[in-house]
Amino acid sequence: MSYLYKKLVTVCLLLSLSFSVLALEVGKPAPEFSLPNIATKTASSLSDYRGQVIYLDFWASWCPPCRTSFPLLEALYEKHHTAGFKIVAINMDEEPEAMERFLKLYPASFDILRDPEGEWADKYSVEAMPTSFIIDKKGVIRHIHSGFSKSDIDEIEKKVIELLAESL
Amino acid sequence: MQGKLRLVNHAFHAMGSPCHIQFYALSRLQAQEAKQSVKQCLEKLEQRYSRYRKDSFISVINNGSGLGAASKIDAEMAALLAYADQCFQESEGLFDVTSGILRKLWSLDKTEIPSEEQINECRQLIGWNKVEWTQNSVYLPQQGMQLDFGGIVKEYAADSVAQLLKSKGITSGIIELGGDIKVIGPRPSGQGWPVAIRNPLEKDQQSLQLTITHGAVASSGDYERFQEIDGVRYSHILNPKTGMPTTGLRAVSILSEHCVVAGSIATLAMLKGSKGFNWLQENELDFFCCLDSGEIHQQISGY
Amino acid sequence: MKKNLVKIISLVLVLTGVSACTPVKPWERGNLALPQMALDTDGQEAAFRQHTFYSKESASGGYGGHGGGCGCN
Amino acid sequence: MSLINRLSIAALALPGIVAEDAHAGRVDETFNTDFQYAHYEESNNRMGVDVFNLTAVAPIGENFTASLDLVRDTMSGASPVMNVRDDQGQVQQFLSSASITDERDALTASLGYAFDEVDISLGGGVSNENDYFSGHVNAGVSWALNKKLTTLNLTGSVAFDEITATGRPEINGRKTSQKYLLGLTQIINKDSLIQSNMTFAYHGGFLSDPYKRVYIEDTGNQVNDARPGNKFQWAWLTRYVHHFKAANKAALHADYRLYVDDWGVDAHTVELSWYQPIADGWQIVPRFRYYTQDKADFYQATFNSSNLGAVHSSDYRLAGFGSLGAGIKLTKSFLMSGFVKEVKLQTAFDYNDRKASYQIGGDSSGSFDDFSFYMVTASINAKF
Repeated sequence: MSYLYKKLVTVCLLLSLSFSVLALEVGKPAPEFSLPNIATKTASSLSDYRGQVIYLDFWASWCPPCRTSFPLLEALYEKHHTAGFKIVAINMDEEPEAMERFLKLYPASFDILRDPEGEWADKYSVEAMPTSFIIDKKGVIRHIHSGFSKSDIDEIEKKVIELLAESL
Repeated sequence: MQGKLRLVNHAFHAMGSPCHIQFYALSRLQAQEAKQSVKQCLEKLEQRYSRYRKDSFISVINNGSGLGAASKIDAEMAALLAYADQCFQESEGLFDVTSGILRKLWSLDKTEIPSEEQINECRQLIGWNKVEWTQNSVYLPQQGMQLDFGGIVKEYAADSVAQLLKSKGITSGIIELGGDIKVIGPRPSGQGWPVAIRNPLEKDQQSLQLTITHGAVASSGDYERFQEIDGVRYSHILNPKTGMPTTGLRAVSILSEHCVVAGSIATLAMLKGSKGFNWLQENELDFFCCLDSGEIHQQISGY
Repeated sequence: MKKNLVKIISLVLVLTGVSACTPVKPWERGNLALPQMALDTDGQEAAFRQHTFYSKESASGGYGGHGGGCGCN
Repeated sequence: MSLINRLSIAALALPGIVAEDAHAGRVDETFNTDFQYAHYEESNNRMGVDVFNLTAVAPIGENFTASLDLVRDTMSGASPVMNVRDDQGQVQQFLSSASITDERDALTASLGYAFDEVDISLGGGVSNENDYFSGHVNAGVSWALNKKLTTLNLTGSVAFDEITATGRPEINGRKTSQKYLLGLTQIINKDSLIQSNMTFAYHGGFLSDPYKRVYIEDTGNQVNDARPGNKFQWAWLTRYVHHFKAANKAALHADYRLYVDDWGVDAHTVELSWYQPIADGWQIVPRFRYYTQDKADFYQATFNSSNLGAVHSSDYRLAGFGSLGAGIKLTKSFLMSGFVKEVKLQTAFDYNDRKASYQIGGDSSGSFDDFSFYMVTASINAKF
């Protein structure tokens, strides 16, 4: 490829490299939100869960790692929810039907909220699908996790146990 | 419910330098087991790669140089040779694991600079491209040739220990083996570990304070091991092409994901001599360095 | 003349490709993740068709490469 | 690829080092298997081919993906050998005897590694027929940037072929081919994306067809097909995909490919497919294809000793012609949540009519080469 051509391609690549916005970091308080809960039909907000350890998950039915994560999260929830562990899964599907089809295949007893506009995904600067935040009893973000593969559940459980052991 | 997380501090001596590990253990048993496995891991690496031990794997290979029979090697040695080869290519021959024998001419007890003939005679036995190696054998064709994994093994040890502790369930900790640092994982609060890089001019004064939550720091340069011959200070990093100590950079510290990669880049930067500083900038590396003139420069973004 | 023509067209194309896009957020890729939107569904069938055309015609090449889809993991 | 990446890859072989989880990319965790039967049949019972194809793709650990592809072709029937001009001055195509049957087995394997934004893959394969052996190695890098909205693809492959033509012992031609692809996939908006690839192919060695001959009218002799010893091919393919929510989430795929080679062939290919989801997992895909190429410089239907030249061929694939094709594909997929996550059935039928008169700017003189063919495929895919 001639010199000119290579130069042009590299220029375009630099053009397209966008700068990642300052994402939320571990150690920062989790932004307050309030979104409709599909079970209670009323709004749930972050402060409702104060004093509990929360696994906040931004997900959508069309993302394959979410299919992997739901059964594992359901098991984790059943195991630790009596010790004050909550899972709040914020669904981002444009159409509720797609979410309902998914939940028929992957039933979940933990809370599912709806954010079709992605308003809160923006505030939590979600970079990949799915993205999850583990929030401690004082509402501070203690772990950020992007993507999901089977072996991640051990690391997540270890973190949850650790945070449950902390006093308020 | 397991016991509360306890911070464990463990200082010891290995690979010829002072070492120190800090990590959070869930129980006293886990802490004990971790310390034990670290000790075994470092002993095994020392037994295999220490040039000072006559019975080490590397000494056996070196003693067989020029005798006609290749030595059988295992996967780890093959991987080290492959890694050394990659470093040789990346440095156009400057990073050469067969150049260890130059140290004989510049050992600490020497009082004057080695002569031209001594250097040339020694350089006959240097040349990574002469080494005949495959996935399961290695042979040094000339009598007296020596392999020396200094600049690779200690850093590789730091990575191995971090990986070992992670497999034992330790997710928060940091390892320091003689200046080479590798983080196992951030502190339980999510904060990073404080790391200090010494200023080569004033030995005890720290000149760079960092907190890192992941990755590794490795340094090269004459913090301690240097030589003064009739008033001139000589680095102990030797250029295989000239047989002379490197000039231009006095010390370099590199931050990267793996300690072994950071270590070889640091050594490579020193070997680049006067061009080392620009080379560091060109490759957009995270570094802290001190020029011969004493000027300090740093370019640390990712951490 | 043909060589520079190609270069200009490809530059224009690369530029439009890069700048024309309104930034799509990771959670807005639902439609792009649909199987019918994938460039390489039914890979075996596509391979068989391309192999057949290639063995009956002079032209070949062009197909290949990742991209699109849900951008997960 | 940065210095650190290059050294890191070398370091990863060291047993004591495992790729740092947070930084290495993670592979799609589904285990994927495909089995397809396909049939190709030409008009006036010329050539027929049956193809069995098995493909498996499996994640290994968190960062590696291995894939294996096995193909068995069985070919039978006649194919054109030469053109003869009859006494009325009409050119007639002369076919080989119909008895030749040939079996081809091919195996391709590859291993991919996922970094955070970069995926690299290395692979290779062999293909064996009783008169033709081919081995190839390939490597590819895919770099996702701009928050995975833009993907840059770079692949390269080298193939070594060996031809020992039956009945032509004096020929044992070797051929090497190098192919490079530089491509860009860009997401335009929530409903559309574009991919544009350029491929460069360099071939050297025995490129002629040992079974084809040319007819010299004034002497009545026949000589072997003789093509240049090297060939450069350049192709530029652009694919546009657009989602139509209103049409029950249908998707239009529009492809255009420009092709040029240094044997004098320029070709254009247009392909349009409409992926129409119907209901509960059913999908129908009507598609249309148009192809046109002009003839190679050294192609003629028949020759005479004055214009024979050093290189000459009457191979119908180097002639000037066009091809119109249409097809329909039907798929049905079952989503499940157990060990098997999805099963998908697929079947398709394509009909193609190749005619000299369909060529843009052609003089449709080569109608003796005209023929048509159809393709049928049926496959089952399972994801675990």
